[in-house]
Amino acid sequence: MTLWTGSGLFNIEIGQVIMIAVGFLLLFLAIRKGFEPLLLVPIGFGGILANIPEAGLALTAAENAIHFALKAGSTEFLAALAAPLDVAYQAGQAVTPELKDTFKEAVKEASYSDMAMANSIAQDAGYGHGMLYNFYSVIIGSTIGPLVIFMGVGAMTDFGPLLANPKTMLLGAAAQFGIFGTVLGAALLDWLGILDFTILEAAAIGIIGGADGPTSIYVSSVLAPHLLGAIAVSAYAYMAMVPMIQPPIMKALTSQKERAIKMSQLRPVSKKEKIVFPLVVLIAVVLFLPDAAPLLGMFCFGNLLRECGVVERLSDTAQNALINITTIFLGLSVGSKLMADKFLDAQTLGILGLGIVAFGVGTACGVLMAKLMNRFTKEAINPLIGSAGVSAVPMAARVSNKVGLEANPQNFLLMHAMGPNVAGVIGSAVAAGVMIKLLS
Amino acid sequence: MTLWTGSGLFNIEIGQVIMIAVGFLLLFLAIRKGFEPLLLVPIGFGGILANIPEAGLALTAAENAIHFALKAGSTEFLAALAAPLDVAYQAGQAVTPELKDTFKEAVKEASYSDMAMANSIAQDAGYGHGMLYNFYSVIIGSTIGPLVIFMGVGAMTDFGPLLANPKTMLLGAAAQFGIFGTVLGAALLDWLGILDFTILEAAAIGIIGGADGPTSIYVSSVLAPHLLGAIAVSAYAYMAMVPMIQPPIMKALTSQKERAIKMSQLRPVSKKEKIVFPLVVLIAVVLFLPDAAPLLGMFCFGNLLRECGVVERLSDTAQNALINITTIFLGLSVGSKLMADKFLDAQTLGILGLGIVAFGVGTACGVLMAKLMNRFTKEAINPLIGSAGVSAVPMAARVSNKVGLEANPQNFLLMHAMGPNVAGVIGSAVAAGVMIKLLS
Amino acid sequence: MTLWTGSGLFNIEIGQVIMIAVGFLLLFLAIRKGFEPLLLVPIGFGGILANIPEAGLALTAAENAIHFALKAGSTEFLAALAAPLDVAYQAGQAVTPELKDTFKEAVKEASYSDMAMANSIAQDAGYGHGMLYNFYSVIIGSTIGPLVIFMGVGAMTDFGPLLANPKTMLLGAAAQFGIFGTVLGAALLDWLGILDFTILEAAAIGIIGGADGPTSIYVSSVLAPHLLGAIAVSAYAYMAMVPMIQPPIMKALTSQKERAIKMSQLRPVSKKEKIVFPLVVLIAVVLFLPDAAPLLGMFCFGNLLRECGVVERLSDTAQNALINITTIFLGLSVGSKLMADKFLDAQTLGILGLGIVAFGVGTACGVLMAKLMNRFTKEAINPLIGSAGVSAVPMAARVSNKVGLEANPQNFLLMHAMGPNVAGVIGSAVAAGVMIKLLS
Amino acid sequence: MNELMSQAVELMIAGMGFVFVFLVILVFATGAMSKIIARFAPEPATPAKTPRAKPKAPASVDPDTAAAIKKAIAQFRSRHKK
Amino acid sequence: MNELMSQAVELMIAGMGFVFVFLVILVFATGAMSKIIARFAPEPATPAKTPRAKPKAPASVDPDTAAAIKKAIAQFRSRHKK
Amino acid sequence: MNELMSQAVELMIAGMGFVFVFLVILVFATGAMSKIIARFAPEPATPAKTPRAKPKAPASVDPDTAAAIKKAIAQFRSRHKK
Ligand code: NA
Ligand code: NA
Ligand code: NA
Repeated sequence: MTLWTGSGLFNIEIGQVIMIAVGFLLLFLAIRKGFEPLLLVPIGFGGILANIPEAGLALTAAENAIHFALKAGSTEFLAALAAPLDVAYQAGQAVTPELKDTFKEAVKEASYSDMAMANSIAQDAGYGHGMLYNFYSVIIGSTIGPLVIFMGVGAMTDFGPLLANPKTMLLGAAAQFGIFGTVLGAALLDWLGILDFTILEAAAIGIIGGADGPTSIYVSSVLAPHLLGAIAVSAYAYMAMVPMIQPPIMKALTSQKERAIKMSQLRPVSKKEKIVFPLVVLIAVVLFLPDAAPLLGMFCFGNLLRECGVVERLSDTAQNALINITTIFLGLSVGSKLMADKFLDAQTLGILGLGIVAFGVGTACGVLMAKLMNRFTKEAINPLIGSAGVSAVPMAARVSNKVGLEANPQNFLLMHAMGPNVAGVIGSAVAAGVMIKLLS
Repeated sequence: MTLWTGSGLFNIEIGQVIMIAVGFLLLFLAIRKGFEPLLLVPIGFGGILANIPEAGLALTAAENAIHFALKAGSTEFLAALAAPLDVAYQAGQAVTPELKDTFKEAVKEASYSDMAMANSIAQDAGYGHGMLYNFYSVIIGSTIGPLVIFMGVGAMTDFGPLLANPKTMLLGAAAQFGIFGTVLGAALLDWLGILDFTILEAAAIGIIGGADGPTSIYVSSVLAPHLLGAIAVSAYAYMAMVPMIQPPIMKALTSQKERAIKMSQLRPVSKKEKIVFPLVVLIAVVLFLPDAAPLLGMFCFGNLLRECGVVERLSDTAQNALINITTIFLGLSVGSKLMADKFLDAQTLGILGLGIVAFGVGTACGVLMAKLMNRFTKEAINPLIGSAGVSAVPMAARVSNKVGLEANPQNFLLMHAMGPNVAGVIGSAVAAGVMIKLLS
Repeated sequence: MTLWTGSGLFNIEIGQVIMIAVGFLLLFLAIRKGFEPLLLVPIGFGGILANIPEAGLALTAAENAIHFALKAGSTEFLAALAAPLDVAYQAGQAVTPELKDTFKEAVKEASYSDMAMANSIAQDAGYGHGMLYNFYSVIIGSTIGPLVIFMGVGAMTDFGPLLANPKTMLLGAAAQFGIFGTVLGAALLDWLGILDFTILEAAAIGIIGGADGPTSIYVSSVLAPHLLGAIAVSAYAYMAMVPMIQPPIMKALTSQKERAIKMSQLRPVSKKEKIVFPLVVLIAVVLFLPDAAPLLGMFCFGNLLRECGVVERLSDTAQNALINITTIFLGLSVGSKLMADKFLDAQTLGILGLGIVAFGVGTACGVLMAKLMNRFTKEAINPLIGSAGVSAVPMAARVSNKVGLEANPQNFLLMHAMGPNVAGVIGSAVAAGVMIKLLS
Repeated sequence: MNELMSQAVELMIAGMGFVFVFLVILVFATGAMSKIIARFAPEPATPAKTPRAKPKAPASVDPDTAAAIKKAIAQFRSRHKK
Repeated sequence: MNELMSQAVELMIAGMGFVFVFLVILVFATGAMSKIIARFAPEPATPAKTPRAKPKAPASVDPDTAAAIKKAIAQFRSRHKK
Repeated sequence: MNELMSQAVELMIAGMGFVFVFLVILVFATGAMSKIIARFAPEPATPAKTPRAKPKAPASVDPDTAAAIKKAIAQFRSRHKK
């Protein structure tokens, strides 16, 4: 009976069971533990949907057609689909299990236009793209989603503290070592033969160290789309775990005396400065790093909408309706990358492992940079604000503040930490631009 | 003078006049009579736009090109368009009235890729898709529109009353007989030779009995897009008429004594139950009916956003900005299916007739199911809440309450009726999944 | 080192420097001088982004591929791209500077399907459309953007004053002479051999006289997309300058006595009239000008949402979330048309010159029409409200009021001026329809 | 009885059967879920509040919002003469 | 006079002619509409209120909303110390 | 050391180098910008207010809005019994 042979219970594979469990785990972390719920609720739910057997919500029309053609053994149709994908299969040939893998490989290798042809054949036969696949291609495939989020983030960012003390930007720069250190780590794992990575994959994994969601999604969608799910998930998960990851490192690298350093009250910042700053950043991008233009361009645009004061209604929409709508579909789209056969392999474990290294290295470098700067600047910097340079806005800044208060109950570092914190966002966007420039 | 020969007055056909009148009728019902205005205002207006002569707002680039090529008698261009559509026409041949119908047929039969080719030829010649056609293909053709609405509905649904008294779900199940009874009715009309229907058309018509707008649109867009206009219009129209359709049936099937049955106060429901419920439904979908995954998946997702309590801003957007934006374009898109030559035929009358049958049957079955359950359960159910099982949320539940109050002024059934009411939404989504599974 | 050879500083061209300066000028005008900031902030910022060297944010995949292939001298790839564009280039041939221009020409001439083929070749090679190009094609290329804005404008327009004194519509008609007078002016410049224009370009330029942003963008996207940037910019710039442009003309054409004319209090307008009016306009469109259907259809739809009173939530969304989101992307898309090589030529100067003429002529005709009407109507019209007929809502109406108060401190013309003001919106939409009908 | 009729009958049997199976399972699953939560994760329960479920007529939620905001604006304006 | 000129002149004649025809018709249609409504469906009329028509400068509506809401939040926050 | 390693090292050197160059330039550009503004366009300065920067956790802004509005509605409803 079709209903039974077509039911999930009849078709479910162990991998799908595991991934659905992972989806529920993400929902649990988001809802009960408050791990970045705005993203992890849609991601977790999308992950479950993507692994519903037979539904093929995350597959292209061609993949769905192949799946059912293999199941039904309709060889003519399979042959038609095989042609554009360069699969050596003639109508009438036996439908072997290997054939399934051959097709899977072929789909992975297929060029843009071959895939388009296979899809149109499938659509002629009445198959359609899965819902989540549509979301993914519109929101992430086009790179529009992460950029719109980044615009909204810009519209929610106040650069005041950074403008009051610009040199704290260097902390945001140092913390980006987390990114490139992780690339090195990935290369090391590859060298030691533990895992296989290409330089593209290594770079995409490194960006986790940027501790910035949209940047991670943007970069991995460009450099290594097949790892996007694992990268986005670990980026958001570790951002939520910053209060657990950072303090031990911060304390290990600083003395009680350093942690107690009181910093002088920030100078007031004028409205004009706040309006001009995003334009200064934009000019720097124009002159030095065109490849960071989409990310930093949208970021500065959002911030200009916020600060210029004459387009309140646009700024408001960028901070609310628009970013919320995008977040919903972005999350589901990321979830579509949590499919068992693409997610469940050693690389994912490697990514999770390297991700936490990335955060640790970034934190350490930020703190050490602060200590280094204290050698050269008269007015002392509390090294605790260095850790905020990884971004993970505003969590990391709050952590700096909290650890600071433990050392000295009169010591409020939040405002001082916001400077490196937002500088970290710029820093990782710049790093993203460099990677895309050099590798793609 | 082009302006005159191109004017509506010069080109309007009787069918278009009628359909424009229908559009105004829908606007009247929506604005003066309050018939589901949120949908019927855009649908009615879209219907008028779709029937503006010469404007071709609801046509593809190819259809527009054919229309003007036939009018101008530019035979070379016609021949170019004829090729991909397998129309036997050579440049230079006479442009007969039959040719028009031949092309219309060809367009209807054309495969996805043939149509794409014809469109690109038309676009090379400077013709474009009509505005409403663009809306339709983006919002409904992609199935995204109804799913987003369904997500919003989920975010606006409180399952509390259902959780307090789960067995009322059976009423929501029984009422779905309205769907399949109507399929039978359509088949009967076909058997008696009164009208012609395919099983796909019959199923799409049956879904009207689901008394749920997005579900009807989703199913008909998958099974019988050419009937979508009539199906959506009658679904929404009859939902608005529930207060007229249901009471007589409810009273005919119940005794004064039954209608006066008082039901015990619902138990309080904990937040945790509300959070877990959508996940329970999701698991059931995963295990038993993958084909209902898009509809019920988005519905449960919306409900989880609402109940989980950590993503207020997403839940809020899903209930407002997002659902409103989608509703505007969904309505106009449905209206694009109210074109004279596609809407004005006997089938539409059949659909309108069958639609009201569907509501009646669903109502009756819900009530009878309640009476049946009273045979087996100790604590009595007031059969009036059975009629709410057709969904048409929240109208049907209010009707149950109103009729209940007539029988016993102390008898407040609203809360008890909300259970079967929302169960009916799940029920018709399940029915939709079964139909899509078995037929497409 | 790639980073340096790929940097903006290394590649920037003088034209880009100029256009970036123009972008900053627009931002300055918008933020400091309050020139239509809602549009000019996104347009100016988009203009800067579009001119970032090497980033190619406003280019198609094919254009980006050609750019880098020429730079890298990868002749095989160039040959592959040359084929669909009918560029006579064989692999191995020298990469001459002329070749660059040949390709640029070819891209400009390429048909829809040739371009599609070239793009898919480029995408196979890993190149993608620029971000701004994507925005442009989705928002303006599809014509959806201006139409959605127009719907929002309709939802924000109160026709009360117009309904109270319908004959002021004639002022809105007369002011449209600004549009066609400008077309004549463009033709004159062409005749005198000062500039070259086609009739399509002349018409697109003329629409600036409509003093209505979305209409200008819609018309130029249909008739002359390559001029869209210059046309949209001058339309919005001059709308903002209405308080400087109009008063001298108004005073020159009227006597102190005329300016002091007091107009009788407007009669109250019933809700029903306001609901029916958009439908009356719609019927007129259906009967007389199908080609104005998209613009006026959406405008009337928005107004109906506003007035019908039963779809508050849709009206609210059309006036806020939806129009804001569209405005952000519409502005950036318009900015994408401010690319140096497309914007910097004599035509643009001609457009800026003709634009201000258009506003002047429109203003004058509105005023003169009012004086003419006073010959025939008993109750006198203050000619100052004639200038409001150019639309530029609500600025022009405020100007009428201001100039009126100067002449007679007790003379409040605002309400009377709103009539011709909104009539001007309808008038220019009608003019747009005529142009599209006759020319495209 | 023609072919369409038989198809329709089959569809009805399969469909209604499945709808009932699905919802009956859901009844038991929900009951079990509630019991488990009550057992292992009790909680100061909140009374089932009036459902806001208004798929087709959500306007009845929003106008209030709109109205409320409009009111807020009105007061706000009146306070800050502009 | 070259071809473009003549095209432009034609376009002007056709265009202005049509714009006037269209709006004159609209003047009469609107008048008729108002009379019909006044005759058959009279209603306690509302005075034509200040137009909110602000196509290009709608900001002047919203900031108030924003402000009002922000205010509400502020009060709300201050009331519920967080 | 295999090829990937060397690529990674190169990437690190280029990347960190560039990030520092870029942000150092930005430090000076920003400083200059502030000085220029202070010199040529002084202004009654506002104290750097608590940052609202909450990329990943903007919810903490909105719920308040939501709450505030809900409150407004509630009051509104209670006032206008419906
Ligand atoms: Na960072
Ligand atoms: Na139902
Ligand atoms: Na105008």
